Amino acid sequence: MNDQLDDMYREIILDHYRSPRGKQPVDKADISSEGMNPACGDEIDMQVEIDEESVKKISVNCRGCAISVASGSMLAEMVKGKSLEEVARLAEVVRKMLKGEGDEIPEEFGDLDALKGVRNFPVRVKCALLSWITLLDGLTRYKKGEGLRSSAISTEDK
Amino acid sequence: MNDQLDDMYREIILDHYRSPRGKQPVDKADISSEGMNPACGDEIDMQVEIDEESVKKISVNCRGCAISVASGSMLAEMVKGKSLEEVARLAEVVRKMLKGEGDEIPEEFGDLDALKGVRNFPVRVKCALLSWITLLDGLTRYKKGEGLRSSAISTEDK
Amino acid sequence: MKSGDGEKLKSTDYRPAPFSVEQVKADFPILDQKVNRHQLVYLDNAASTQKPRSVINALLEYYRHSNSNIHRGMHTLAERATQAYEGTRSHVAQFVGGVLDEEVIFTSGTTEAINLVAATWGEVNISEGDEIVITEMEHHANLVPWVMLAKSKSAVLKRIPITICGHLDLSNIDEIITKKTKLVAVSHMSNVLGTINPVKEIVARAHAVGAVALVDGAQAAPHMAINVRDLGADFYTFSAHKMLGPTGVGVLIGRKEMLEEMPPYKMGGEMIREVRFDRVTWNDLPHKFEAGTPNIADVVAFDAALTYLDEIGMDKVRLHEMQLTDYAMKKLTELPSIEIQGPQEPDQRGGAISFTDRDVHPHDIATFLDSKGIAVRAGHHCAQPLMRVLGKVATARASLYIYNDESDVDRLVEALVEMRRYFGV
Amino acid sequence: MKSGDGEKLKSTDYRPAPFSVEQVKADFPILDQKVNRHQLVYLDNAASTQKPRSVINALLEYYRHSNSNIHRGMHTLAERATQAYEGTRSHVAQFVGGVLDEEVIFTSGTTEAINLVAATWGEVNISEGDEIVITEMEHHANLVPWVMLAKSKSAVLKRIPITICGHLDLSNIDEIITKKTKLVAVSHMSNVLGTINPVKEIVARAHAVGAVALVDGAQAAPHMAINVRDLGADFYTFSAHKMLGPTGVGVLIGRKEMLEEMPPYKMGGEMIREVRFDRVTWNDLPHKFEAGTPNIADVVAFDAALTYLDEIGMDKVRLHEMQLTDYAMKKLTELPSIEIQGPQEPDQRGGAISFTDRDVHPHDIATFLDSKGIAVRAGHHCAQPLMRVLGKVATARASLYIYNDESDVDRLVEALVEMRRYFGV
Ligand SMILES: Cc1ncc(COP(=O)(O)O)c(C=O)c1O
Ligand SMILES: Cc1ncc(COP(=O)(O)O)c(C=O)c1O
Repeated sequence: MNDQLDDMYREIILDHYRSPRGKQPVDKADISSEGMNPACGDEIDMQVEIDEESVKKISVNCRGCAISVASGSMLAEMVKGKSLEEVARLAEVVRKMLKGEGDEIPEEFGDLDALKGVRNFPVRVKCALLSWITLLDGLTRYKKGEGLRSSAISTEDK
Repeated sequence: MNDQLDDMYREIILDHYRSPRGKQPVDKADISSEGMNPACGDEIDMQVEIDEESVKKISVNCRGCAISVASGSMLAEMVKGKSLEEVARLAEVVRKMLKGEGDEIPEEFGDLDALKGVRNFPVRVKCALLSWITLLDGLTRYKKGEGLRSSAISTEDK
Repeated sequence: MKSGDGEKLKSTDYRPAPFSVEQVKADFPILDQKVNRHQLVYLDNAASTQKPRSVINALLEYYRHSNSNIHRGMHTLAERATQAYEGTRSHVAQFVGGVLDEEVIFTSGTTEAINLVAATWGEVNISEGDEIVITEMEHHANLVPWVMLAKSKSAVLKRIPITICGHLDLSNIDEIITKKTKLVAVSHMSNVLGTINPVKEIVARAHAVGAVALVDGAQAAPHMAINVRDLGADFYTFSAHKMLGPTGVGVLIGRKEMLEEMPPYKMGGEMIREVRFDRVTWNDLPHKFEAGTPNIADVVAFDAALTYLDEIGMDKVRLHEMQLTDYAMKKLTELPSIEIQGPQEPDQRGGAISFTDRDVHPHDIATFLDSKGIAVRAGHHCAQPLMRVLGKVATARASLYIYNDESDVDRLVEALVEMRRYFGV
Repeated sequence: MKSGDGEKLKSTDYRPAPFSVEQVKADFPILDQKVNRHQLVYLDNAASTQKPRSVINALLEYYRHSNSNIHRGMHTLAERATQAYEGTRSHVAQFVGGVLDEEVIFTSGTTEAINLVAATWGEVNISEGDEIVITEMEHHANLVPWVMLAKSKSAVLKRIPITICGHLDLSNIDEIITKKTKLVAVSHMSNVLGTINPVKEIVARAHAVGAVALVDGAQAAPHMAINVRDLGADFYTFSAHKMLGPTGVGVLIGRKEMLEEMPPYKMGGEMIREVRFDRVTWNDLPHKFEAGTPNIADVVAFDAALTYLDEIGMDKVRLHEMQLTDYAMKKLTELPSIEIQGPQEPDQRGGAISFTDRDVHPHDIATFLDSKGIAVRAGHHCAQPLMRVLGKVATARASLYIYNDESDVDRLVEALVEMRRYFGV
């Protein structure tokens, strides 16, 4: 099990946890999304600044455990500069990977691969998911023209 | 157990069951009391005609099992002619005997002794009790000057 | 295991059981005992069934290896307990013919399941002048909540009567279920008469007038293949203890859209998302309806009960009971003093056989049978209004299940003959 | 076993346990296992406790020899089951210091017990402008029902705040509990802070203004001698699963006069006396509040749990936990990064020890400890408002019981040291 533990808390995750990326505020929030993980009390705040249908800047503020913070930090790093379409696809791939439904994370996704180990800890999957479903929720609302925060999305939502 | 069974369904009980005494209506009901045994659906109707603080006539109508019918029939036979005080004492003795609290039934009580066997069948004790608590309830109300039926008393009441 | 297949089978003679009843009997440790010096014959299955070794062992296993509170755990035992608990939920979802996991709400029994609907859906949706339709054969669990709701809302309680054969009389159904009807609550199988009701037809009529349909499956789910979607029921309820499972567990199946709209029932831990002193938001389904620590061990062990039934196959359960009911009714009918309630046709009824003797009161029947080691129930079977309709104070009831066989029925019939000798009638 | 005796004992050093913890441990089969290759150390007792062999065997015994529906039976098994079920009721009545049997209502848990009071007593007695007083440290089970009741009745929810030491701040109690107060609902022991509240004093204040007092004993009843009459509580609630008993059983103790006046909670079988289609009369106590088939087997097995606690003696349980809590708090305090919530004085608190690490999130603490075979809980512990007051998103919580000893605490402390090395903080 300590092997499994090490598999979850990879060096790279501990690194993101200790110094999370994406803490700087955006200039103008086109998407503002809030998420929570009621099972654990993790909370996340996310703002996305959009330019020509791409993520210009993203700010992620997560109060939570190593896994949720690291996952949010990786998210911030990964999505910056990507088109909204790419971002949605990426978030969907991560969501599926974590839920054990989908394909593996493609090579190019780099650090994200580190999240795989979480799958051995079902109760922590939600921690890893939190930032991604918060992002997906924001994107969905943005498409409908309601990019600004309504109510918080929860990891318990389907 | 068949010995126990025979102990409950004594010949005398079966006899009272087959031809219950006290079916004739009273001329004037000074006490009118209704009882029920919700656990089994037994129902009893009782009218007492009182003369000089004694039971002049009693009418007992019981829809129920061998035990409740026989118990009601014995009651009708036993209390007729007795003073209200005697009757109350008798009913109390029977109640206690059936609940296994009190003394044995004195010799003089005759047929009533046959009810003892019921104590081996806890669930049937209520059947045997029904007529007696209905009578007690009626007496109590009579003393307060409310001899006529209010609501039915239940074997589940304390 | 399609719903209703069993109903199409006709059984006229007793045929060999579709599975080895002897082997089944051997799986139930409690049956291997003497009661009052006679081998126990347990015929009180409509009240509660016995449990196979696998269910008892599942409890043992749970308490020996996995016991923990669920959902919020961050440790191995909590994870094991959560997976086992949620595993039963998925199993139930399949068992009722396929619904979503989150449409399966665990309660403490059928009674609580129906109360939940009355207190949440009913509170919100029933108003003055609305009509609630039940039947004359309902168990108090599917009656008293509606009597009280109707009273508190000044709504009208209507009932579908029964025929003298113990079927629902649907001849005037269009006058009973009308545009004013908001809810139709009907039992799938009567615990007194054994009648299997045409719930699909009744649900269709309810939906045609825009009413919601609740089906009380407490007596059906244990005894025949169920397909809640096919029946069309908006709510379907049953109790684990009547189908080989532990006491203290019930199920409410509800349509997701409806469950989502309903306010919660009990308030407490796990059913909330966020709590402040002045404001609360609810958790998602099914947790919204499962406040507090649930009956984890018993839900976990219920899975083994469902597996046991799966392995026999619900159609075979139904076929066996139909055959045995047929056998029992024939044998009982040979006793001239015995009167049986409910339908005579074995394909239209289950194995709950209520009867009376012309001369011996039901309580005396039950006590006498017990002295012969035979467990039956006597009384009003929590259906007082039905008893009044039947004109009976009480009945005796023998109710069959998978571990009963011809020899149990023979013991019952012999004892009834002896009983009359005993009482000298 | 007088109430509160334990509270008078002061414990400063770790002394030998007042009973053989080793022998107790041996009675709990689940503890004899490895989790993640380490011998299991179970420190999640505030969530749910483990079960001794005698409780597991009682379940076995029940299902193997006595299983049947109760009350209405006319056969031997039904009689056995009824007597066992009612036997537990009498045992509970004694266990809480002596109340009437019919003042003991079985529910599915503390959550249901409190909901019952809110839905019956609360519905009838709370009106617009009335005040309900709770505390800042309530579990959601003793909070959400009152938040919602206050909302639906336009009543006012007031709260007794906590001091920075984790005690209730009673300095303004007379301004909080006033003539407008109809109900004071307070936990006997906090599941987060461990605080033992001066409920006797609070109940007295409630009664002085004519208010009713409900005490949530979910965390107290398992850990100290209780005397409900002495406390003066009008309602007292707890859960079997937190005190060695099976899941799915809770208890509401209520004053007879109040229970008799209250409308029933759930509707169905057994709680009625007479049912007609238009009119229902209720059964007597306690049946009025126990609709439908109760959780018979688990109530029966709960008796064995109470017997186990009786045999140790609740004062010894308390003494042991006080000593061990003292030991644990001292050891944990030696770790500079660890912050403990709640009172420091072992005689003013129970063994639920919530803590945080300056650098490691509670979830990570729990996951790491689990990898070492140590079960603790992390999260908001169903007390979100309290967490907000404490300024914490979550805490880790180690909670002790009779089978825990110094070596368990040592394992915890060692693992916490190793954890910091692991996370490199
Ligand atoms: C103080 C307190 N009250 C109430 C509860 C709820 O108990 P249950 O979940 O058994 O209903 C708990 C248990 O978590 C508790 O600790
Ligand atoms: C038809 C029917 N409905 C409801 C119930 C109530 O079930 P429970 O007592 O398990 O809540 C029963 C069981 O007696 C029943 O037979």
